[in-house]
Amino acid sequence: MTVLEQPGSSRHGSTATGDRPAPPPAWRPRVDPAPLLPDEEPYRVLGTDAAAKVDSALLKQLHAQLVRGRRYNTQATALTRQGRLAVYPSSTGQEACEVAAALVLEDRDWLFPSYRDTLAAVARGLDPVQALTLLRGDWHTGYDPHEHRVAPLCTPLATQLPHAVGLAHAARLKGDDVVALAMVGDGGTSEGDFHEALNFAAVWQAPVVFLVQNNGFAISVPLAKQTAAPSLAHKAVGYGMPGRLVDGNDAPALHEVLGEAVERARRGGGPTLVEAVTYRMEAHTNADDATRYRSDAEVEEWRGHDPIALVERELAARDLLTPAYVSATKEAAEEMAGALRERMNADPALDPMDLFAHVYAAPTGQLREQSDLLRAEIAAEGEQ
Amino acid sequence: MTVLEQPGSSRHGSTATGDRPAPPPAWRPRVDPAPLLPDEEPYRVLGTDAAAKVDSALLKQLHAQLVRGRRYNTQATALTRQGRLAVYPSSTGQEACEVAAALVLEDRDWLFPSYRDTLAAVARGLDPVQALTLLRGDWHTGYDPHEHRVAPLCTPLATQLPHAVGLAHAARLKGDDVVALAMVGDGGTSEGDFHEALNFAAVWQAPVVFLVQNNGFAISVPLAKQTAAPSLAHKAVGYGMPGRLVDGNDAPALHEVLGEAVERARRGGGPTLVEAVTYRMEAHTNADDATRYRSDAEVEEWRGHDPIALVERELAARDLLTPAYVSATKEAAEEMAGALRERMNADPALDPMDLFAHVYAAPTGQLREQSDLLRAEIAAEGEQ
Amino acid sequence: MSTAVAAGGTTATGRKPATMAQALTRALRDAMAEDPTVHVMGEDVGRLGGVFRITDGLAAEFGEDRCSDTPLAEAGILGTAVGMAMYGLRPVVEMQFDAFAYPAFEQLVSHVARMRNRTRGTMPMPLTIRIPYGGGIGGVEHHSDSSEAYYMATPGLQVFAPATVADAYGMLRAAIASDDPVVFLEPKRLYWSKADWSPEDPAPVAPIGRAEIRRPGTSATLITYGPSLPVCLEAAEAAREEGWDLEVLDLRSLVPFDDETVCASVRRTGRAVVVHESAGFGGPGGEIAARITERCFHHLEAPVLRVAGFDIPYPPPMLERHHLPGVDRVLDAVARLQWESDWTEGGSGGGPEGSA
Amino acid sequence: MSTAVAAGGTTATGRKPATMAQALTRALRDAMAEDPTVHVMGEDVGRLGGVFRITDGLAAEFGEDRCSDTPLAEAGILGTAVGMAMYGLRPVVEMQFDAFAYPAFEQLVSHVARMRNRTRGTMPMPLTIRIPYGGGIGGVEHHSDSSEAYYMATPGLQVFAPATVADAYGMLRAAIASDDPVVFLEPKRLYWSKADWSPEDPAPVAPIGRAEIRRPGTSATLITYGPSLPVCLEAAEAAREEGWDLEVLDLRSLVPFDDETVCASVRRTGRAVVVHESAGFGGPGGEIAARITERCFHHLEAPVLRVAGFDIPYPPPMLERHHLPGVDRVLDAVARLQWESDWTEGGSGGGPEGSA
Ligand SMILES: Cc1ncc(C[n+]2csc(CCOP(=O)(O)OP(=O)(O)O)c2C)c(N)n1
Ligand SMILES: Cc1ncc(C[n+]2csc(CCOP(=O)(O)OP(=O)(O)O)c2C)c(N)n1
Ligand SMILES: [Mg+2]
Ligand SMILES: [Mg+2]
Repeated sequence: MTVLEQPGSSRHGSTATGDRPAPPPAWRPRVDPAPLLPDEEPYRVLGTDAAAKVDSALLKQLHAQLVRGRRYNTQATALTRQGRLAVYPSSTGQEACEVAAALVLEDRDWLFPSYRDTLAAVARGLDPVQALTLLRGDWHTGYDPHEHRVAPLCTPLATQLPHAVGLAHAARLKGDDVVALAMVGDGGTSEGDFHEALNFAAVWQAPVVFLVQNNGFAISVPLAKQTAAPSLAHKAVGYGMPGRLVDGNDAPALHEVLGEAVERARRGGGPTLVEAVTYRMEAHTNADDATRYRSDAEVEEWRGHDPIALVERELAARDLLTPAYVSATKEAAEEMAGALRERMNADPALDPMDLFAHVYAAPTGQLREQSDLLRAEIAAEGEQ
Repeated sequence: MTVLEQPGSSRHGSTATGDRPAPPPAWRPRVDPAPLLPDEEPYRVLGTDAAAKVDSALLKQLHAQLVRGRRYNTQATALTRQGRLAVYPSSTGQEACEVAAALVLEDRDWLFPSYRDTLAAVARGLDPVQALTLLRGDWHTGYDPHEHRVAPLCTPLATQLPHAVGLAHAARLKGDDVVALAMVGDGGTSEGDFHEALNFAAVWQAPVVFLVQNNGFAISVPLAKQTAAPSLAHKAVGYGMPGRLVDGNDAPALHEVLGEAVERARRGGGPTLVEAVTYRMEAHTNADDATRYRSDAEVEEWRGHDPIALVERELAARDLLTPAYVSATKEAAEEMAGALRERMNADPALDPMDLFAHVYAAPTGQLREQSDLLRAEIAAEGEQ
Repeated sequence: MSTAVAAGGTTATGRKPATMAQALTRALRDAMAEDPTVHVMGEDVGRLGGVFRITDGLAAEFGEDRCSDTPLAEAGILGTAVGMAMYGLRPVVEMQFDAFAYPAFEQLVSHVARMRNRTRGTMPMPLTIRIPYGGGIGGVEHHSDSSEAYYMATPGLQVFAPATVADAYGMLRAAIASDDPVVFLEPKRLYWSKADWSPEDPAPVAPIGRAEIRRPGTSATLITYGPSLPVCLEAAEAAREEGWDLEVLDLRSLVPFDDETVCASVRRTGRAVVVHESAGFGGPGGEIAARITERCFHHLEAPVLRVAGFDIPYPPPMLERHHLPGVDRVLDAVARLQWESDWTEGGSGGGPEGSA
Repeated sequence: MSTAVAAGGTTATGRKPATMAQALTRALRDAMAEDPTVHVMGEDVGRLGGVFRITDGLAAEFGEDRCSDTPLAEAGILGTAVGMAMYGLRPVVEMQFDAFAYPAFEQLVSHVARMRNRTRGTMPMPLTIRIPYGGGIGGVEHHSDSSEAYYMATPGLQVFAPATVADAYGMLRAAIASDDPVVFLEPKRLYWSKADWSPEDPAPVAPIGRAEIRRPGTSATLITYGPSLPVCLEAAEAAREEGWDLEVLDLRSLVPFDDETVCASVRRTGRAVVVHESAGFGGPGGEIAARITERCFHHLEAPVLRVAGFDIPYPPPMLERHHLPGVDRVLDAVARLQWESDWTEGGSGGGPEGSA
C-alpha cells in the first residue's frame, strides 16, 4: 500500500495521475509585513519641510531640555575628575534621545533606562543626585522607582527590556492605561534578552516602546561588527511589530516618532521598535580611551550634526534664539549644574549596617549574626 | 554662547537663518533589505509547473528516503510501547524536512540536529541504533560526532545553533570547504540562543544554513502564541541574511531551497534562514496527549498534505509508481525496520563504571574515590 | 508529616489518598482563588496543564490571562515576571525542567535575587519559581539535574524543597505568599507519592525556615530534604535491624536554613550524615556539614559525613540507579560514623544501641 | 612564589617588576604564538585590548581572526566557542566582568561542562573561559561578583584562580593547554599587583591541582586562593606579633582540589581557617571545611572556621570595604580557633606559641 492509498490521503484531490495536491492548509496567522518595515533613511524633521509644522513651544521646551541635558553631562563628567563619581557614561551627543524619551511619556507611564540613561531619568523629573547614586557608589538604585516610575538604571545589558514588557503587560491586565518605554544601545540588541523581550511584547501586544540608541559603538566595537542588518529597525518585522528609523539627533523627529509609538501602544496597537541613529561624542565612560578605536575625523563629522545646533538653527530661523532667551536658558542650566555640583561635593551619609537591610523582607538568622559581627567590628574600630 | 557658535558646529552649513542642517553622516553600512525578505507563500514544487523540472532519479531517491523515514518513525514509536525506548519524539509528517536536510549536505559538511531529528541523522548515514541511544537511555550521545559529522542530538532548545555557527566559522578560518546545517523548531526560535546564533552567523558571514521546522506547535503551544511575525522567515532580514519560506512537506522544494542555501554558504555568500512549514502528525512524544490542545480535524486536514503522498502523485504522474517499484521500496524500509527492531530488542551492554569515564580527560582524585566506592558496591551486590 | 500510603489504597481516615502533584495543583488553585494578583505562567501551563499536569485546570478556571502559555524562552519568562512583580502582581513561574531554568540564570541572579536590596526595599520581588527537579524518573540528559547549589549560593533567594504531600501544599502556599522570591524545587520523582491528605482540610505545616524531625532517634541524625527524604526514612528502618536508632531531619527549606533544629538534633545524637542527590562537591552538603561543625564541634563524636550524588554529569536513565544515593550508601556512611566514633580520643565510644 | 615588590621599584634581580595583567597578556601571546589553534574572542578584546587591556596587542600581532571582537552576547560567545572547539580550535573566551558571564550559564553547564562526557570522550572541550572577578576595585553593581561557587558545583569544569604574577602566567598557559574546559578566574584587584617576574624567563609554576604553601607555619593553616591570598599573608604577618605562626596555603585551583596538601597541612597544625571573598553560605568554604573535617577530624583541635564575604548581594563601592574579608576578620577567626582549642576535651590545648 502506498501512502496515496491510505485513508485520508486523497482528501485534497484524487490519486489520479496528474492531479495537483492541495497547498498546505492555511493555518498560519497572516500579517502584512510591508507596514512593519522601516524607511530606508532615518526620519528627519529639522532641515526638512516638516520643520515648519513643529510648534514653537515644543521646540523651545526641547531646546531648554537639551541645553540642560548637555550641561548635566558636562557636570557629571567633571564630577568624575573630582573623584565625586566613580564613573560616568556620558550621553553627550545623544541628548535628543534622552530628552525625547522622557517627554513623550505621561506621568503614569514607566521609563526603563539603561546604565547610560541617567539623563532621561533626570529629564523625567528624577532628582539628579538620586539618579547618580549608582555611579557615585553610595548605593545601587538611589531612588524609589515607583515615585517617578523610573525603573532602576540597568547595568546588565538588555535585561531590563523584559521587565518593561512584563510591567506593561501587567498594567494592561489590570486595565490601567500605562505605557512602558525601554531604552537600549546598539550593542544591547545582540543579547538574547532583546530578542525575547520583543517577542513577548509582540505576542502579548503589550504597550511598550523599545528605543534603541544606535550610537555606532558598543564600547570599542563598531556597528558593523555588531550586526549585518540593513538597520536595527529591520528587526521589528521578525516579531510582527513596526520598526521605525529616526535621526537620533533630531529632537522634534524623535518626539514625533516616539510620541506616535507611545500613542499606538496606549490605544492597544501593541509595541514598536524605534532605532535612533546617533553618536556618542565622548568616550564610553571617563575610564575609556576612545582614540584606540575611532578617528577624530569621525567625531568631528558628527559634531556638525549636534542635536542642540539642529534645534537652534530652527529657533534662529523663527527669530526665537534671542539673546534674552539664550541667556535665560543657559542660566537655568547653570543653576541646575551648580546645585548638582554643590550637593555632590558633600559626602553622602553612609550606614554600613545598610548592607544587611533589604536582602530579605526580614533578615535570616545568618544575616543577623553577620550584622552583629559587623556592628562589633565598627564599634571596635571606633574605640581605636 | 549657543552650541551653534561653538567651533565645528557649523561644519555642515552656516548658522544663517533658514540654512538646512546636514543629514547625519552616512556611516551606517547599507544593505538592501528587499532580497532578504521571504515570499509571501511557501515555495512549492510539487503540484506546480516547477514539478516537471525535477529529475526522476532525485524524486525516487527522496521518495525511498521518505518511505524509509516514515517506517523508521513508526518502528521507533512501536519500540516505546515495548519499553525499548524511554521516549520518542516522532517526526512523522515532517520526513521531508528530515530527509532533505540530510541529502543536501556533502560528506564533509556537518549536521546539527535537535532532539526530534534522529531521522535526519539516520538519513545522513548514522546507525539508527546509535542515533536512538539517547532515547533508549543507555548513554547520552550514542555515536562519535566526527564519524558522520553529526553533532550530538540537542535537548536544550536552540543551544546547538551557536555551535553550528562556531564550527562553520572555524572551518572557514582554517580554509576548509565545510557547511553546517542546523535544525530547530518553531518554539526554539523564541530562545535567545536562536537570536545570538543568527546574529553571529551573519556578522561572521559563516557558512551555515538554519532550518526551522515550523510544525505549528511547541508541545501544546500553537504558533500564534509563539510569535506575531508574518512568518519566521521574516526574522532573517533583522540579521541581514536571506529568509526563505518553503512548503515543509514538499521534498523537492525543500531539496532545492536548502540546496541553494548550502551552495550559497559554500561560495562564501553567508548564512540563510529557511522556514519549512510542516505539521507534527503525532503527539509531541509518546508521553504526550495531543488531543488536549488540537483538534482531530486539523490533523486530518494535514493528512491530505502528506509529504509521501505528494511525491507519489508526481511519481504516479510519471508512471514511476509501478507495483515493482512500490514493493521494492517498501521491502527495503521493512528490512531496515526489522533489523532495527531486532537490534533494539537486545539489552544494551552497560558498564556502570562508565559513569566516571570522560568526566575529565583524567579522573580527579575524588572521582577515583567515588569509582572505587561504586566498584565495591557492585562487587558486594554480586556477592549477595 | 503526611502518612505515606500504598498506591490506590485508602488511608486511616478513610479518605482517598492524594499525590504530591495533586497537592501542588491545589495550592496553585487556592492561591489564585484567594489572591487575584497571583499569575501562573510558563511553557505549556495553559491548556495542557504543564508537562507534569501541575497547572491542570487553572486556565479553565481562571482564564488564560491568569494562567498563560508563554513563548518558549526561559529568560523571557522570568524577565517579564520581574516586570509583572514590579507592577504588583505575584507571578508563579514554571520552568519545565531543572536544566531548562539555566537560560534564566542571569535574570535570577542579577535581578530577582537583588531587586529588593538594590532598591532599598521599595521594589520587592514576590515571585515563585517552580522547578521540577532531580532524577529517578528515567529522564534523558538535561532532565534530571539537582541545581540547588546554584540557588543556595545566591543571596536574596529563598530555596524551598518539600518532601511530603502536606508540605507540597503548605510550602507552595507560603512561597506564593512570601514577599521575597522563592526557588521552589519540586522533587519530580515524588510527584506521584501519596499520603493521607485532603484538599478540603489541608493540614497546617510548620512555618518556613523550620526543619522537621520526620523520625526521632538517638544514635545519629540523617539530614536531608526533598527527594532523599524517603530514602533516609527507609534507611532508618533498615538501620534499626542493626541496632541503630536514627533521627531523620527534613530541612524543608535550604534558605532560610534552620541552624537551631539541626544543631539541637546533632548535639543530642553526636553524629550526622547529610544526604542529598545533588553532586557532593560544591553541593549543599558541604555548607550543611561545615555549619554543623562550626556550631557543634565539641558535641561531635565523628565528622559529619555526606552521602550525595557522584561528581559527574547526571547519568543516562539506565545508569541512574548507580548514581542516586540509596539506602545502602546511607547505611555505609552510618557504619563509618560508628567506626569514627570508636576512634575518638576521649569520645564516649557510644556506638549503636545494643551493638557489641 | 613571586616576590611582591613595591610599585615602581626594581626587584632583587634588578629587573623591572611585572604586573599580573602583564603576565596574563604574555601568557595569551605565547600560547597564540606556539599554537595556531588558540583563538581569543570576546567583547572589546580586539582593537581596544579588552577593558582591562589583558588582550592588548594580540589583534595587532595575530590578526583579527585570531583575536576577535564578537557581538555583545555572552551565550553566543561561549556557544560559538563550543562549535569552534568541536572543530579542533582552542578558544580562549573573555567575559568582560563576572556577572556578565551569567547569560552564558546554560551553555557552560549544559554543554561546555558535559560535552566530553556526553560523547564518551570523542568531543573534548579545550576551552578557557577567562573571567575578571571579585571586588575591591570600586565597581558598580554587577561588576564585583565572586561566582566561583557556581562553577565548583558543576562537574566537568575545572576552576582556576591564580593569586600571584607567576601563577597568572603559568596557570593560564596550563588552562589553554588543557584538553578540558577551565573557568579561569582573574582577581581584578590583583591585576596591578607586581612581582619580580620576567616574560623572557617565566618561572615554572607548580602543576595544576597542587596547592602551594605560600608561608609555612605551625599554629594554624589559612586556606585561601585568588584575591584573598595577600590578605592572608598580611594577616599571618600581623598574627606573628601575637605569637601565632600561621601557615598560608594557596589552593590555586578549586577544581581539581588538592586534598593531599591541604590535609597534610591541617594535620600538622590541627587548626584551619578558610578565607574567601565569595559569600559564605553555599560558597567554596563550606565544601573545603567539610572535606577537611571528613578527612582530618581526629587531628582537629577546633572546627574549621570560615571567613568569607557576607551573605548579601555585592555592596556598592563606598561600602565594599566592610564586606570584604580583611586582616582583622581573619585574625578574629584565628583567635576563635584558639578559644575553641582550649575547649577541646582531651585536646592538646596547644595555643599560639608563647601564649599564656
Ligand atoms: C550583559 C552585559 N555584558 C557586558 C556588559 C559590559 N558593557 C557595559 S557597556 C557595554 C557596551 C554597550 O554598548 P551599547 O549597548 O551600544 O550601549 P552604549 O554604551 O553605546 O550606550 C558593555 C559591553 C554589560 N554591562 N552587560
Ligand atoms: C531550553 C529548553 N526549554 C524547554 C525545553 C522543554 N521542551 C522540549 S521540546 C519543547 C517544545 C519544542 O517545540 P519546537 O521548538 O517547536 O520543536 P518541536 O517539538 O515542535 O519539534 C519544549 C518546551 C527544552 N527542551 N529546552
Ligand atoms: Mg552603542
Ligand atoms: Mg514545533
